[in-house]
Amino acid sequence: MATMADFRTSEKSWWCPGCGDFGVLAALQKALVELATEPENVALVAGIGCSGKIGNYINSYNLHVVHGRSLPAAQAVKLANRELTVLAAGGDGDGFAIGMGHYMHALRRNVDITYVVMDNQIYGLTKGQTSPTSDGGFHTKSTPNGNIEKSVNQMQLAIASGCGFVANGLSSNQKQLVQIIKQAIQFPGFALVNTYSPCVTFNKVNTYDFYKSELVNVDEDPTYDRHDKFAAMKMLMEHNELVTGIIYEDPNSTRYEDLVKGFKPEGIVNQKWEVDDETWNKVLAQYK
Amino acid sequence: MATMADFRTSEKSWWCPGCGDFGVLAALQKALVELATEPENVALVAGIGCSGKIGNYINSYNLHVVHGRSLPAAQAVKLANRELTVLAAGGDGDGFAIGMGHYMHALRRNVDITYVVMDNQIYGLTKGQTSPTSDGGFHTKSTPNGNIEKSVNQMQLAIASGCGFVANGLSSNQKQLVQIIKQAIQFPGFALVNTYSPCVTFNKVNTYDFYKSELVNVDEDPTYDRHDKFAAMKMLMEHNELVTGIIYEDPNSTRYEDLVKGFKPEGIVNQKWEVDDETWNKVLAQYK
Amino acid sequence: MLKEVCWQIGGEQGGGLDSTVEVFNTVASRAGYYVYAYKTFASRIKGGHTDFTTRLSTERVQAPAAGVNLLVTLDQESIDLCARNVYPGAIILADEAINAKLPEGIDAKLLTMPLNKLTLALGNPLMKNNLVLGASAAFLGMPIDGFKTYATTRWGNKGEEFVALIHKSMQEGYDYVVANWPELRLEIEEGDGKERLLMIGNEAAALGALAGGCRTVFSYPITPASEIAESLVKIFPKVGGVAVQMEDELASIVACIGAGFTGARAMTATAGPGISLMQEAMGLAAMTETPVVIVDTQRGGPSTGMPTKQEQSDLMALAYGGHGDSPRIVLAPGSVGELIPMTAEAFNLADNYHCPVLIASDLAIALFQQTVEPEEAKLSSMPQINRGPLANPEELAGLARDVFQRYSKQVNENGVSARSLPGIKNGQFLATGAEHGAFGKVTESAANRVYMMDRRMRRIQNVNTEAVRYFGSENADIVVIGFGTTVGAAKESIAEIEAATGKKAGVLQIRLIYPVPVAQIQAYVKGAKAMVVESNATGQFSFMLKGAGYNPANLYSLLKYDGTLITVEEIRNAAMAVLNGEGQYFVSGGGQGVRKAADPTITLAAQEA
Amino acid sequence: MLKEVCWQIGGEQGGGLDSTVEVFNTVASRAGYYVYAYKTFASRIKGGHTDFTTRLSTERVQAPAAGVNLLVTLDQESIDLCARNVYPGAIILADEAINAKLPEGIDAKLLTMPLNKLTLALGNPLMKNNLVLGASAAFLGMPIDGFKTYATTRWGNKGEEFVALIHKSMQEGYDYVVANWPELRLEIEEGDGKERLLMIGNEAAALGALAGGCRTVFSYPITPASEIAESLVKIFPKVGGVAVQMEDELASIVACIGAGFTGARAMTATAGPGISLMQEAMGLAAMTETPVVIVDTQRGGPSTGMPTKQEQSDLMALAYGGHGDSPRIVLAPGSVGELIPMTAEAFNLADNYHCPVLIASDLAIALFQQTVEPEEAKLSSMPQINRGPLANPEELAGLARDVFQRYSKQVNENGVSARSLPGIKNGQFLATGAEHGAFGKVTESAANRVYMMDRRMRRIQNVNTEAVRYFGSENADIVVIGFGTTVGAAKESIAEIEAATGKKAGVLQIRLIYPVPVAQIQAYVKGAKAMVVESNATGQFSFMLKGAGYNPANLYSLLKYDGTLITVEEIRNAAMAVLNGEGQYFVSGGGQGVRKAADPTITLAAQEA
Ligand SMILES: Cc1ncc(C[n+]2csc(CCOP(=O)(O)OP(=O)(O)O)c2C)c(N)n1
Ligand SMILES: Cc1ncc(C[n+]2csc(CCOP(=O)(O)OP(=O)(O)O)c2C)c(N)n1
Ligand code: SF4
Ligand code: SF4
Ligand SMILES: [Mg+2]
Ligand SMILES: [Mg+2]
Repeated sequence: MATMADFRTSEKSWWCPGCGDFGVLAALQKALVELATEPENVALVAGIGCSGKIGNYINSYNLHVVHGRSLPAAQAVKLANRELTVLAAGGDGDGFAIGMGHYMHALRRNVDITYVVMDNQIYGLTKGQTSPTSDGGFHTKSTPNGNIEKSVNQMQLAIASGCGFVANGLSSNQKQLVQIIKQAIQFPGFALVNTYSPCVTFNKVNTYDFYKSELVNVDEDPTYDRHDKFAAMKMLMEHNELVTGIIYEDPNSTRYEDLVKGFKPEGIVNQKWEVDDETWNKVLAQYK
Repeated sequence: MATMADFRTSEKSWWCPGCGDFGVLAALQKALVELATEPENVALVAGIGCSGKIGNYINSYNLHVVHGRSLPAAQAVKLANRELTVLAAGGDGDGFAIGMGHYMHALRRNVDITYVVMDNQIYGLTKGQTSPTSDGGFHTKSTPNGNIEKSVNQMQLAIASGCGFVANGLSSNQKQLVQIIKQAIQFPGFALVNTYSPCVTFNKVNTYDFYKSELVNVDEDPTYDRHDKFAAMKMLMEHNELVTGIIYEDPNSTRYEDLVKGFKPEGIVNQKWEVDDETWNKVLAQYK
Repeated sequence: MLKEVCWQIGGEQGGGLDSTVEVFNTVASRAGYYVYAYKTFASRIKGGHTDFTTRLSTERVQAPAAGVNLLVTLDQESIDLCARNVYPGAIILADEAINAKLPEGIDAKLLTMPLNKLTLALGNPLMKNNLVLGASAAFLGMPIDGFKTYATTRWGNKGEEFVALIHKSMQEGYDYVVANWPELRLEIEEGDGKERLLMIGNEAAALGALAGGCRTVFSYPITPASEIAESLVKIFPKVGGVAVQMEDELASIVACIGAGFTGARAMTATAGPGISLMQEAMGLAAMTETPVVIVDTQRGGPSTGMPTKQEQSDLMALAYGGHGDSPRIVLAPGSVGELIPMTAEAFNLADNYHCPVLIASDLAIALFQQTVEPEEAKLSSMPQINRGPLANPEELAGLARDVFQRYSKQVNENGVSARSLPGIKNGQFLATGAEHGAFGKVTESAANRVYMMDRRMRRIQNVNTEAVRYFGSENADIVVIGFGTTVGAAKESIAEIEAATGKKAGVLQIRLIYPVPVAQIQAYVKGAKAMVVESNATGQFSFMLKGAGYNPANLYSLLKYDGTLITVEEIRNAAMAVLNGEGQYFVSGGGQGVRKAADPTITLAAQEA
Repeated sequence: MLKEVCWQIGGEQGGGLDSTVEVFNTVASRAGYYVYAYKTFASRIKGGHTDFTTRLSTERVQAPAAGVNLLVTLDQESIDLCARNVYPGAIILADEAINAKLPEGIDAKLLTMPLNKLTLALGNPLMKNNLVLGASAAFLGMPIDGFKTYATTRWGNKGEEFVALIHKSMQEGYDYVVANWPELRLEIEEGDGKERLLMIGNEAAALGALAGGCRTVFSYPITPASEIAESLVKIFPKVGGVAVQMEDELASIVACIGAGFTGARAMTATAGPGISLMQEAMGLAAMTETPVVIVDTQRGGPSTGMPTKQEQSDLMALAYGGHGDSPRIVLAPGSVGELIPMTAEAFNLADNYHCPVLIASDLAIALFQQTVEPEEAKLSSMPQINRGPLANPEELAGLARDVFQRYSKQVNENGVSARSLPGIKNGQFLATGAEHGAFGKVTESAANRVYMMDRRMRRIQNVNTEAVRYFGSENADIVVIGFGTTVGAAKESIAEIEAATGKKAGVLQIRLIYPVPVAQIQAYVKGAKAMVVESNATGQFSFMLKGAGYNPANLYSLLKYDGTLITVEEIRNAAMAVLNGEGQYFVSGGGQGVRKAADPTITLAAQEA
């Protein structure tokens, strides 16, 4: 069985010391170990950003795509090989600015992948511009007079789109995050794991301390029913998305893959692709 | 004052007889007349699709952009000239497939434009493929075995994104639709006017009759409070978006334009652009 | 008896003409005729003029006809628009109800038939089409039985009564013509009865994908590409594939890269606007060395352009459209039939060269039916699936992790090294669009950069494919260079050029658009005059040829960019002018014939110094 | 006394070196030196090696230095990486704490100074930088007062105490050097004290936009373009403009089209990935004849490529990247200073030619500081705002509706007709990316298509701008052709080439990349050997030149594509080789010098027949 070491690489990290992404990476590796996955059976598709560099630091099959497009690739990876544990990962800009359209459609398509967002409410790699999840009034290079746009509510959007697994973690709360990621991977369908993953270099407002004091933890609330969609939506609306834990889970999720007519359990890559004469001739017949 | 005739063009319509888009066009023209706007002060940005052809049939300044991108253009039109009545228009595919990212961001940016969607739950112009708003199980050329994706809930998404005006009309209910569009145009900020606009050629399920029998009209419900965000969300969730009327209105909306530092009431085009020496030298000073 | 006739029908769009034509073409094909069918249509669903033309012949035909023998018109607009294209003495059949008037100066017989009245009597508006089919069969001397048989199998499921009504309508149409115009016949020689296929290029591409092992398609609807995915979504349940309609083209191409990375053969199909949107991700495929196949059914550009009109103006975008230097392979079919094995081959090329392989189809190939010889569609004549350099799982299993180098310097003769696929133990690597070293990890080392850039670009200089195909006379005086739809007309023009000029002519079909096979072209053209025929405004392929070193002084050009198909006559006329030394650059179209033009290559005009 | 010195500092990224360098460069500029500054950095925020080099001179300098005189190193890695670039006998100053070792074979004096210790004593870790500045000033003979004055104005708001500490630190650094190495001096001649500007190209582009009447910017952050929007978002509140950070580049360009349609001057700024994403909409601007300005700060491609490295490989994408045939204008600046008026001019060109105007900047121009002469930045020397053909509102008011034709055949000498703007009565029209007639309404008429296509393409053949600029000897034997960052090195190479070969050399700067000014180039090159120097792997500009008809036999090429800047030495060496007849194509970089290469233009290799 694979260990943490098996999921690490020898690359020296390019992240700043203290960056939230370290914690997300560690939790992800831990979850994979605890689920007894093997590195060769994990495919991780990452976007562009500081967060997108995660593929350099995890020993798995890694695809580092262009900015904003991790989700279309990840869904296709899963369809091509259903035996893989497929993860998509990236930042708030990657996922909710340029990648927003793909996010919305992945949510409703429900291919069995897990999407781990490292939300630091800023653009890290391009050195500190306002991101779609930045708070109103936030001052950055691109909004020196304060952000005047409303921030994206990615978890409410997930619920409104019919996503069956909506969770939020905090990079520094490893225990909870590992649990969340494990359940997300096991969930049959598209699972959103948002994480608050502080950028210690450029975001001096949304810090570890900020999140620790602001986040409401539904995992610790015995009265909270994570199967109640309305309740989940209300919780997120009321707390301005500053909620952590597994916020919503649909007990009746059916994977996209299971709904494709004629689709085989082994997906695509493990099939023989040569067409037999009978099939070929049946197809040709309509052109005669 | 401009009349209906002033807003019409001599172009023969390319829409199929009976297409829902006729009704949307007529309601839009009527609303403009009733608001006493003049054709030269209206700018309409349309996407690509049957619906996107609307600009051929309305006498105003029309910009017919590439597929999915009416909203970025429309927002810019408004910023460039705040004196214009700015409309964006297009289909469900244009707005919620390829255009989804822009939709989500226009919602939260809150530039003072009105977005009229002609939702026929199908791709008309490309001859009948499943659209993001198509119902589950819907059979088309692209889903001959039935649609297996969840449909987009564009009104819930609008509310979750902080949009301050969310309404839905039916192409054949002119009276209500005219009212909705008028209020949307008067709303200070981004206003969503979704319309169900049946495609009589390719969608034999979501017909005029279907909508007439399925739609719940909140405008006729005296107990409904359109200022209650959570109620609006609940209403939409419970009725699977088959709700008509003004579903949500934020009484405290502030336009993006009003928040831009130093922005002038006349926008851009009506300014003199020559820089004076003082400003120029002040700017240059930082490079000395 | 005629070896060939051309039948045309005009009327209102969305009124069912397309299915009438489908019946006509299928019956003609089954009777053993070669069919080349094309149409005029607009970017709207119902209303507006449309016309369909079918050229049927006892020999292979692959270009628009020079004229029409039998024109069936259901409205006056169709007469106004189509009548000037008929052969002298042609028959124009019109519905009595439309009070048809023939424009002046047209040498044709205008016959009217009470189509509306007869339809009314038959009690079903759909029967008008069957009357038309019957009447057409009578004029052309095609046995009405073929039509009836087709109706029986096609609409059998709608009940005997319905089929009987169809048969009756067809017969009535047939009889009406026989009774009223017993002398007027355009009788075509009997078809050879051989079983051939009839399909559009988009269906051929789908077949090629099926044969080529493609089981994942990610695409977004667009004219004129949609039928590729629509065909595959019907075929795939038979073979366990999946065709996903994505949210846009950006998603489509990246999904293909995801599937390709995982080891599946993936394809997307689009037209110009989609190609523009895919530029960034094509670079990603090139950087990560991931196979991916893209079909571009070119249409009138730029932007939305003319979505229902023919054009070949995406070549520059296909070959060079993205930022940075990156390898691509661009193929172009010369006929519908050729597209089947070519599409299958595209997957082999992608797997062998680890870069995007694009197929430059065009609207006329994509959407217009052509006869396909059974040999062209034989499963056994399809290229065998060849996965290219792949790591050996057993070998890797025996190694430790971090030994396998995805971007190893140990490359094959094409400059490509083996890839591993997810699931293979010890094959893990990073595939990134950022510059990277042997294991795929990001590095900005200058020396590595030079190696990796050379590695990527070098591979496409040795693409092993049939880059060109030559037809016609050896040692020609003029070689017509074409690709895509123009190839058919070019081939038919050879005899005409030779007849008209007494000089020798040949056609060089370009199957590999990029990398430009300059040396191969030079070898075929030798001392001849080379005339590039293309459907675009700036002579994109000529530009590519010159950029690749071809001598501009010896390059002649015929362009057409009005949305209509290049004809045999236009190529012949341009060739004659070239051979006569009348000029170097010619254009045609827009209602005018072939005419001299300035060099279409865009450069800044010389200025005063 | 030296006319020029080169100062370099190496250390860890994100450790504040950038602000140290900013102080150094600004003080140098204020002292009246010409500055050319450049850096090595990676696509990461903190950690990893970075180095900054500043060439300061009493004469204009615009290229990387041939060596370094004073290298300050804060870690051993910097010594390892940078020491081999020093001039013989150079000074290398290292922190005592790092136990510095000089690699073998390097002729330099390694001096150590207890930077850490002194910093500790000063009680503020930021003071290390000031110690370094003081020490550097001492070695270079720059008066320490300039540094102190700067500190006073810059950090005055942080309190007197803080400023005093900075002054103290600077002085300590200075004194340490004077006390310990009284003899070691690299004294540079005194600066002329003239007030000049120092800025990066992105700031220059922002200034140009301001002067050019641009008041709307829609963009998305990307290296190395972000500073353009970041500068304007700070400037705009002063003039009532708006800079919106959009959700992506697709939105950015379409927003610019929306603003342009409305009559505002709009700009977006991006790098390669964004350019790829903007291809579709550039066609929309061309079709609708809407002005729009796009700045591309080229970086290493394709895909994510090398985001922090120099390259000039987007030319093909900029000129030809979209589907279909469409007009564009591509400009390239030769220096930071030139970018100010060029950006302003871009808006005039866009308004006059009604098509996208692109500026091909590159990473080194975009991000590296250069001295700008006050004359280059004088408001009065900026191009006057010229709105191009606009409908007259009074005239239109007097007409009825449906009279004004936006796409009228009444065009000016450039082939452009007047546009109306929203708000103007009777000027209403449809601007669509679909083919359209005079009023903008959609039509698929063949004759109209030909007219409209010709109309659009023709305009760019007469772009009225200074397409090329020539420097150096008349009747040169070799003309070095360059654009962007390479122009600086090329210009400095003239004297070296002439000195080394005794032949005459000139530089032809290409300011208009597309449409390719072939005739102008030919007129300047005459019988000389033309050597194109470009930072890409396939010789994109050479390809464009050849495609546009330039004789390939007379075209020589020097390419560099390892991410580093082309140097004077490389150009000189390649020019010598060309003049010696040693070859036609050369590459450099990747740790190797100039070497012969095969023709970089991608073509299919000749195959057996
Ligand atoms: C098409 C494109 N546009 C822009 C960029 C530049 N870019 C790189 S990362 C990034 C955003 C980073 O923010 P986020 O996704 O939040 O990641 P973080 O660095 O904060 O982890 C941007 C805009 C790009 N690489 N590609
Ligand atoms: C980039 C791009 N992709 C695809 C298309 C093809 N296309 C034209 S309209 C359309 C969708 C039409 O559906 P919708 O937006 O719902 O409009 P409707 O026709 O139903 O009114 C598509 C996919 C295009 N024009 N551009
Ligand atoms: S800049 Fe921010 S997000 Fe990026 S590595 Fe540093 S701390 Fe993390
Ligand atoms: S196809 Fe449908 S949406 Fe398009 S015009 Fe016809 S009815 Fe309307
Ligand atoms: Mg972020
Ligand atoms: Mg629709």
